[in-house]
Amino acid sequence: MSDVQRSAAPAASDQSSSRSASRRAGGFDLGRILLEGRAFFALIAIVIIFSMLSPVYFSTSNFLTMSSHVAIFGLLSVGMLLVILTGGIDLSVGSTMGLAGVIAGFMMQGVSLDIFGMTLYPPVWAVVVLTCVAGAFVGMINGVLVSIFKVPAFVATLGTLYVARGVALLMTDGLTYNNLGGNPEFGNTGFDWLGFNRLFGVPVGVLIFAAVAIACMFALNRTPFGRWVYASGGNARAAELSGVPVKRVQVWVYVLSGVCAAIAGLVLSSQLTSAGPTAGTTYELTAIAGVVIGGAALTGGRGNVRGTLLGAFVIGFLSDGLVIIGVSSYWQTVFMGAVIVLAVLLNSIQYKPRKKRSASAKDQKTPPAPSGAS
Amino acid sequence: MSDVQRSAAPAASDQSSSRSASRRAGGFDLGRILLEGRAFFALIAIVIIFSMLSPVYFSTSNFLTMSSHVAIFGLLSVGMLLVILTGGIDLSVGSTMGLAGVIAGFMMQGVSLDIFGMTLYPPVWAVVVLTCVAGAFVGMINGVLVSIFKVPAFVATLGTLYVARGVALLMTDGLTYNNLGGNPEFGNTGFDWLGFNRLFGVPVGVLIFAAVAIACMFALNRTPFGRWVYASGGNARAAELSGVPVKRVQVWVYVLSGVCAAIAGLVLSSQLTSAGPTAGTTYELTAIAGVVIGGAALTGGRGNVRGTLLGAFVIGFLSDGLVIIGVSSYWQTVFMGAVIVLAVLLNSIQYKPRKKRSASAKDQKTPPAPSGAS
Amino acid sequence: MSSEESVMDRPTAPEDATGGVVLSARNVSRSFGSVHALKSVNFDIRRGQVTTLFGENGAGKSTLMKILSGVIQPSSGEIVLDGESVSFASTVDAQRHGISIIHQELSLAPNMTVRDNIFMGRELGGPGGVNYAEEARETERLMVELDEPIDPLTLVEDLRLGQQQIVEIARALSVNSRILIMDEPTSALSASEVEVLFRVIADLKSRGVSIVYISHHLEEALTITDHAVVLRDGAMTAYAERCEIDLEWIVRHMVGENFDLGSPPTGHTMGEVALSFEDISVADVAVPERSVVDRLSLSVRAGEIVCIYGLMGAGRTELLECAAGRVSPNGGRIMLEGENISRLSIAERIERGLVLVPEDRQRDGLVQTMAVGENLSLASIGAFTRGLLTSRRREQTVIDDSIRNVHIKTDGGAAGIGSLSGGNQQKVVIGKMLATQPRVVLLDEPSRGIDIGAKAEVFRLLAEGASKGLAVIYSTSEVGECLSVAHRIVVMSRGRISAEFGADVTREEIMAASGESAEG
Amino acid sequence: QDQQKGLISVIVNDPSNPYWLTEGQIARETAEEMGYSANVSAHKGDTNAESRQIDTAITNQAKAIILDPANADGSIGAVKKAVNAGIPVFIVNAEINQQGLAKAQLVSNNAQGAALGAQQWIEAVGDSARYVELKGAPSDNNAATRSNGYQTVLSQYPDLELVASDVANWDRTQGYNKTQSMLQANPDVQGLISGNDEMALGAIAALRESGKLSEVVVGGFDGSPDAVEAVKAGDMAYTVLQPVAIFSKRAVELADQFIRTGETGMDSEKQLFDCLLITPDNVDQVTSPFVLEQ
Ligand SMILES: Nc1ncnc2c1ncn2[C@@H]1O[C@H](COP(=O)(O)OP(=O)(O)OP(=O)(O)O)[C@@H](O)[C@H]1O
Ligand SMILES: Nc1ncnc2c1ncn2[C@@H]1O[C@H](COP(=O)(O)OP(=O)(O)OP(=O)(O)O)[C@@H](O)[C@H]1O
Ligand SMILES: [Mg+2]
Ligand SMILES: [Mg+2]
Repeated sequence: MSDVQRSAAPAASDQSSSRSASRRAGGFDLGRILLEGRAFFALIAIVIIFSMLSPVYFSTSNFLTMSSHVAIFGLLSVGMLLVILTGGIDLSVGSTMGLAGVIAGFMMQGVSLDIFGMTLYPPVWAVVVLTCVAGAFVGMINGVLVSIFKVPAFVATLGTLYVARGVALLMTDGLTYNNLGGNPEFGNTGFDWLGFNRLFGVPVGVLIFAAVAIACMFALNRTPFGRWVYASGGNARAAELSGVPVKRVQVWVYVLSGVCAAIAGLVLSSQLTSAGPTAGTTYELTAIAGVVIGGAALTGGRGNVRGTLLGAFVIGFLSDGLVIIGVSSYWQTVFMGAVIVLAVLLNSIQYKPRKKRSASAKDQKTPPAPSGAS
Repeated sequence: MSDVQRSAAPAASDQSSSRSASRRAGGFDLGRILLEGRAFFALIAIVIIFSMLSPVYFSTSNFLTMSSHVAIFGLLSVGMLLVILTGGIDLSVGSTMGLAGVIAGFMMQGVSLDIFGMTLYPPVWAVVVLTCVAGAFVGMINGVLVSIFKVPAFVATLGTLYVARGVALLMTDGLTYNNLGGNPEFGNTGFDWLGFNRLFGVPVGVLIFAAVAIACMFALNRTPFGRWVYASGGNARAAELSGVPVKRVQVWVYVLSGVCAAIAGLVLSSQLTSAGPTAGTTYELTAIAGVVIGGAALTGGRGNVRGTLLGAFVIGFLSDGLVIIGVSSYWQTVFMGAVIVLAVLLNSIQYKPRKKRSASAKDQKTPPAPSGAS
Repeated sequence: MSSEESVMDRPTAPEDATGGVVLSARNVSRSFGSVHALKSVNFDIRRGQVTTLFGENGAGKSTLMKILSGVIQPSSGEIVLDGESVSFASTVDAQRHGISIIHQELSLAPNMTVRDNIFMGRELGGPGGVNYAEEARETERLMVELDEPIDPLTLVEDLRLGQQQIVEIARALSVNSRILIMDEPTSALSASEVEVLFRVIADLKSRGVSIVYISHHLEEALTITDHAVVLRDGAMTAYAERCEIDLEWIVRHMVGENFDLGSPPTGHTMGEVALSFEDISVADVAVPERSVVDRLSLSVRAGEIVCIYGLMGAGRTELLECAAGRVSPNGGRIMLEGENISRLSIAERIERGLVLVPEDRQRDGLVQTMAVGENLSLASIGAFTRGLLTSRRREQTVIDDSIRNVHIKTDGGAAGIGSLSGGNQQKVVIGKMLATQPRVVLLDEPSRGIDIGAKAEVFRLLAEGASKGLAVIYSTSEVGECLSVAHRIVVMSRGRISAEFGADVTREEIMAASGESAEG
Repeated sequence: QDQQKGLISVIVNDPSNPYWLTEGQIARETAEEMGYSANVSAHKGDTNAESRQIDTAITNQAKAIILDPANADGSIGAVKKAVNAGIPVFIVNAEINQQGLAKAQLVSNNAQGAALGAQQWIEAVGDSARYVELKGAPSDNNAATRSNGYQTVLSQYPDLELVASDVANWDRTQGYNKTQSMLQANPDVQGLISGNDEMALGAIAALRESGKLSEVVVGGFDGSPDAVEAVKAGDMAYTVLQPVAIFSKRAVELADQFIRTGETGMDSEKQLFDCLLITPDNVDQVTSPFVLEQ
C-alpha cells in the first residue's frame, strides 16, 4: 500500500499544495489565474474581441469607466459570494441596494424632527454609516430567517426582495431624491465624492470596491471566520459538531451581504447624485451570475473572491463593450446570455479529462480538484 | 452523516411517512391537506381576510377569474416543480413563455415562404403543437447544458433566460403581435378559444391548468418516471447506480418545464389576444416562489404537485385580493414579500416541537449526500 | 422507568477497576418518537481503559455515544462526570469537559483540506489571522503518528473512504481529550491500518485516556478491550471484564443464540461462466498514466462465490464499478454470459441481471429523501410496473420481501431512511440490489457496519442464491469473511491479481499473498 | 370611504416614475372630488398584469376604468374584456391601436412633442454637431414615436450626425451607464437627446462625472419635477412637458359625464393634447408637478 502511495504522492501533493497555497497567498497571482482558467479566458477573449472591434475600447479611460460600472455589480457579487459559500443565496441585494440609496437620500434631504420642530442634517459620514447599518439590518432579517427560522434562503430573501423594494417606494412615494450634493450651510456636503472623485486617477467607487474585495479575501483566507464560512457550506452538520458557530456564521454572511449592497447603493446614488427607489431592480441575478461565472458552486463551500472578481469583470466588460460597438439592445440580451453560459461551459470543457470520475456527484459543483495520493 | 439523519429522523420519519402515504393516496385528501398545513392555512387565511375586506371577493365569478390568473403562474410552477424535484432550477420559464407567445403570434400572422411567394396560415392546432415544440426545444437546450455539459442549472437557465428573451425581441423587433383571432378565410380561427371561452362555466385556461397538474401528479405518483425524478433529486449518484437514467430524466424535466411554459404562453396570449416579446418578465421568481411555498425543497427530492398548486393559489389569490381591496401598489409589493416568507415560516413553526433535533440538518440542505466519503 | 431489562441479571460494575469510573450514564433513556432507542441504560467508562460496546444493529450503541458526547440529549437519566452530574448542551460543551467522539458516519467537509477539517472550529490563532503553518505542522505530526502520511493540504474529497476515516480519527486525537469515543472507527480501514490504530490506542491508554470502542469486528475488538458491555434492544444486557469473555460470550449476549458464520455453500454444481473480465484496465482519475486496475482478467461462474481480498487501494472498488458501468475501462472487455457489455449503460446492465452493491452507502447507496420502502424498490421499478403505471400493491410486496429477506429493523418501509441505524441502512442497500433478482451480484465491502447476525443472514442469502445459480463477487478486507463464504479467493494488490486460492486456504496464506503481516 | 357614486378604477403604468405617479394621483383626486371612490393600480408594463387588473375592476363592478395601456397592441384584449363586461374604458397617455373600443383616448401628442423638443434642441446645439440618442423601452410605442419625431426634424440638418444611440429602457441608471459607454466611443459629442427625463438625468450624471456637462446639450421629455430642477440648474437645456395633469383630469371628467349621461360629448374618440416646452425662460411657471401655468 504505502508503495502505491509513495508513487502517487509527489504529483498529488504538488497539485493540492499549490492549490491551497494559492488560497493562502490570497492576492492576485497571474500564473495561478492562467492555470485556473475559468472566467479568465472569457475575460481575455472579451477584451481582445472588443479591442479589435472598437479602437476606443482598449484605453485606460475606458477601462476605468467600465471598472466603475463593474464596481456596483462587483460589490453585490462579493457579498453574494459569502452567502453562496455557506450554501445560501441572497436575492434581496438589488432591493437592498435601492433601499440603501433611498435611505441615504432621505437623510441627505434632512430629517425633520417634528417634536423639536427642526430639521437635522446629519454629516455625510453619519449618512454613510447609518445607511450601512440599514443594509446590515436587512441582511440580519435574512440571516435570522434562514438560520433560526429555517426558512429556505431562496424564499426568505425573495420575501425581503419584495419588502425592501416596497419600503423604498413607500419612503419616497415613488419619487427620486435629487440633489444629494448636500449644502455647505448644513455641513453635509461631500456625498458626491464617492461617486465622482478620483484618487490617483482611479474613481473612488473602484477603490472602494477593491478595498471591500481585499477585505473579503482576507477574511476568507486568513481568519477563522473564513474557514467557518467554507465549513458551513461544505457540511453544516459536521461544522456544527466541530464547534463552528454555524448559525452565527449564517447570520453574519447575510449581514455582510446587506452591507455590501448598502455600499453599492451609496456608490451608485453618489454617481447619479440621485437616489431612486427602483435602482438595482434585477441586479441580484447579475450578481449571482458573477459569482457563478467565477467558479463558485451554488451548493456551497466552493469559490473564492478572485474568481468572483473575474466573473464581475466578465459581465461588466461584456455589456459595456456591446454598447460601445453599438450592438442593438436585443442582441445585447442574446449575447449576455450566451456568454454567461459559455464562460461556465469553459470550465467543464477544460476539466473534461477528469470529468468521468467526478461523475454525477461532484459535477454541478466546481471541477474537482486533482485527486491525491493513496 | 447519518448522524444528521438520525437526529433529524423523528421529524423526518413522521413527515416522510405521512408524505409517502399521502403520495401513495395520490389524489386530493382533505384530512391530509389539513394535517400537512403548509400553504393550506395561508390560503384559507387569505380567502377569509379578503372576503371580510371586500364584498365581491367571495364569489364564484371572482374565484373563477382569479383561478384563470393563477393558471398562468400555476402552469409555470408545475413545470418548475419537476425541475426542482431533480435538484435543478429553471430561470428561463418566463422568457420561454414570452417567446412561445411570440412564436404563436408569428405563425398566426401567416408564415410567408418567400421562395414560393406565398403565405402559409397553419391551422390553430398546428400552431399550438409547434409552439409547444419550440418550448420543448428551449427546455432541451437547458437540459442538455445541465445534464451533459454539467453547467450548473442556475447558470444554464439564466443564460437561456437572456437568449430566449433576446430572440423574442428580435423576432418582433420589440413590437407586439395583435389580432391572434385568425381569419376564417385562412381557416386558422379559434386561437382565442383557449383564453376566452368556458367549458361548463370554467375558463378553458383553468381547465388546461388542471389537466396539466393532474397529468403531472399522475406522472409523479404513478409512473416510473416520477420515481426517477424523486430519486435523481434525492441522490443522483445512488439513483444512477440503481439503474435510473439520471441524465435522461434531467433532460426530460427541463423539456417538460419548457412545454409547460409554452402552454402558459399560449393561454396568456390567447387571453390577451396579443403576444408581446416582454410577456412573462420576472415570472420565474413567482413560479419558484409558488413551488417553495408549496413545501418543495430547492435541494431536490422533496415536494409534490398538490403543494405547488396551493402555493400558486396563495400567490394568485393574494395578489388579486390586494388589487381588489385597492391597496396601493407599493404596499402590494410589501405584502407579497411578507406573505411569501410567512407561508413558509408557517411550516417551520408547525414543526417547531421537533425543530430542536432536526437542527441544521433538515432545512437548507436536506440531508446531503456526499458528506464524507469520496 | 426501568422495567424491561429486568430479565437479565442487572450487571453491576466492579468497584476495584484499575481506573475509577470517569464518566457514566445513569438510567439514561432516549426515544425517537415511538422508538425507544435506549431504555434506562447504565454505562461506565473507566480511566485509562478501553470499554467496548457490543450490540446488534439498532441496539442503541450510537445513540448512547451521542448522548455521552453531547450530540443529542437524553430523554431522561443523567450523566455523571467525575462524580458530578453534568449535562452537555452541545459537542463543544462536551469537548470542553474533555470528551470527544469519532462519529460512525464521517462528518468531514469534503470541500476543505485535511488541515482545515482537523482544526475546523478550533483555529489556532496567530499574528494576522489563523496560524496555518502551525496547524499544518500539527496535522502532519498526527498523520505520521497514524502512519498515513497524507499531505495536510489535500482536499478531503480526494481521499479514499479509509483515509477519510483516518482524518476523522486524527481530528479526535488532536483534541487531546480525556475520554475518546470511537464509534466504528475501523469500518473502512484495512488490517494494517487497524493495527496502527490499536497501537495509538495503547499509547493513549498509557497516558490515562479512557476509550470507548464500538465495532462489529468482534475478534478485532476483543484484542484491545478491557471491559465489554453488551446492549440489546436499547437495554444493557451484559457486562464483563476482558478476562472473563470470549467471542462466544459476546455473540450469545448480543443475539441470544450462538452461531458462527458457517462455511461456503457446497453441494451444487457450478454453471457456465457468468461474468468475466478480460484484460481490464482502469486509469487512476488523478494520474491518468497510472492504472488502478491493471490488465486484470477474472471470471466467475454461475453458482460460484468469489471473494476479492485486498488491502485498501488495491483497486477492487474500481474493478467492480467498472463492471457495473459507473467507470469505463480504458482497455479490455467485460463479458456477461457471453455478451460484451462494455458499452451498456448501468440501467441496461441491471436489466441483464448484473448489479453492484456499492461501497459507500451514503454517497452511492441511499436516496436520503426517500422512505425505506422507496429505496428498497428503486432498482426494481420494472418489476411492479404494468404498462406505464406502477402498482402500489406489487411494490409493497417487493418491499416486504426485501425487509424480510435481509432482516431490516423497520416496519412496512414507510419510515424515512435516516431513522434507521447505520447497519440497517447498509441492509437496505443490499436488499435493494438483491430485490432485482440478479444473476450476477457484485458486493463491495457489504459487511461494513452490519452486525454478525445480519452478516450471517447475507451470507445465507448468497449461499442460497448460489445454489440456484447466482454468481457472486464479494470484495472484503476481512479474511474471516473470505473463509466463511467463498468458493474461490482472489487476492488483489495494486490493480492486479497476486494470488488465487480455493476454499481450503488458511488465513495466513491469504495475508501473506496480500503483502500483509500474517497477524491481526 | 365608500362613496355612493361608485368606483372608478385607475390603472397606470408604474408609480415609481413621477410621471405615472402624478397621472394616478390626479385621476384619483379628481374622482374623489366628484364623489367616486377610486382605486389606483399599476401594471408596470406587463400586459398580463394589466389584464388581471382589468379583471379585478370587473369583479369590483367599477363604473369606469381609466387606463394607461401597457402596450398599444397588447392591451386591446384587456380593453375588450372590460367593454364586454359593460364597463366604459378611458385611455390616457398612450394609445391603443384599435378604435371603437374605448370611449375616449386622451393622449399627449408625442409626435408634436418630439418635434417641439427637437427644434428646441437644435436651437441650443446649433445645426452642426455630433450627438447621441437614448431611447425608451422598445415595447412601448412612445419610444418609437418620440425617436421618429426627433429624427424627422434632425435629419433635415445634414451636419447633425447621430454617432450612437442605445436603448436605456426609460431608466436613470441605465441612462448613466450607457451614456458613459457611448462617451468612451465618442468623446467629442456636443449633444444628447433623450426619450424621457429619467434617462436624460442619468446622462447628465455621467456627463458631470466626466466633466463634459458644460459642452454637451441635453434634452429630455416628460417634464418631470427632477427635470424641471435640472432645467433650473442649467444642466438640462429643456424638457418637453406632457400635459399629464390635464388629460388625466379630463379623463375622469369624461368618465363622470359618460356615467351620468351615457355620452362623452366628444366628436372623435381620440383627442391629442399638445405638449409644452419647459426651458430656462419659463421654468419658473411650473407650479406643481407637471403643471405649467401660462
Ligand atoms: N433520529 C432517529 N430517529 C428515529 N429513530 C432513530 C433515530 N436514531 C436512531 N434511531 C433508532 O434508534 C435505534 C438505535 O439506533 P443506533 O443508531 O443507536 O443503533 P446502533 O446500535 O448504533 O446500530 P449500528 O450498529 O447499526 O450502528 C434504532 O432502532 C434506530 O432506528
Ligand atoms: N478518491 C480517490 N482519489 C484519488 N485516488 C483514488 C481515489 N479513489 C481511489 N483512488 C485510487 O484508486 C486506487 C484503488 O482504490 P480503491 O478504493 O478502488 O481500492 P479498494 O481496493 O477498493 O480499496 P478500499 O478498501 O478502499 O475499497 C487507489 O490506489 C487510489 O490510488
Ligand atoms: Mg451505530
Ligand atoms: Mg473499495
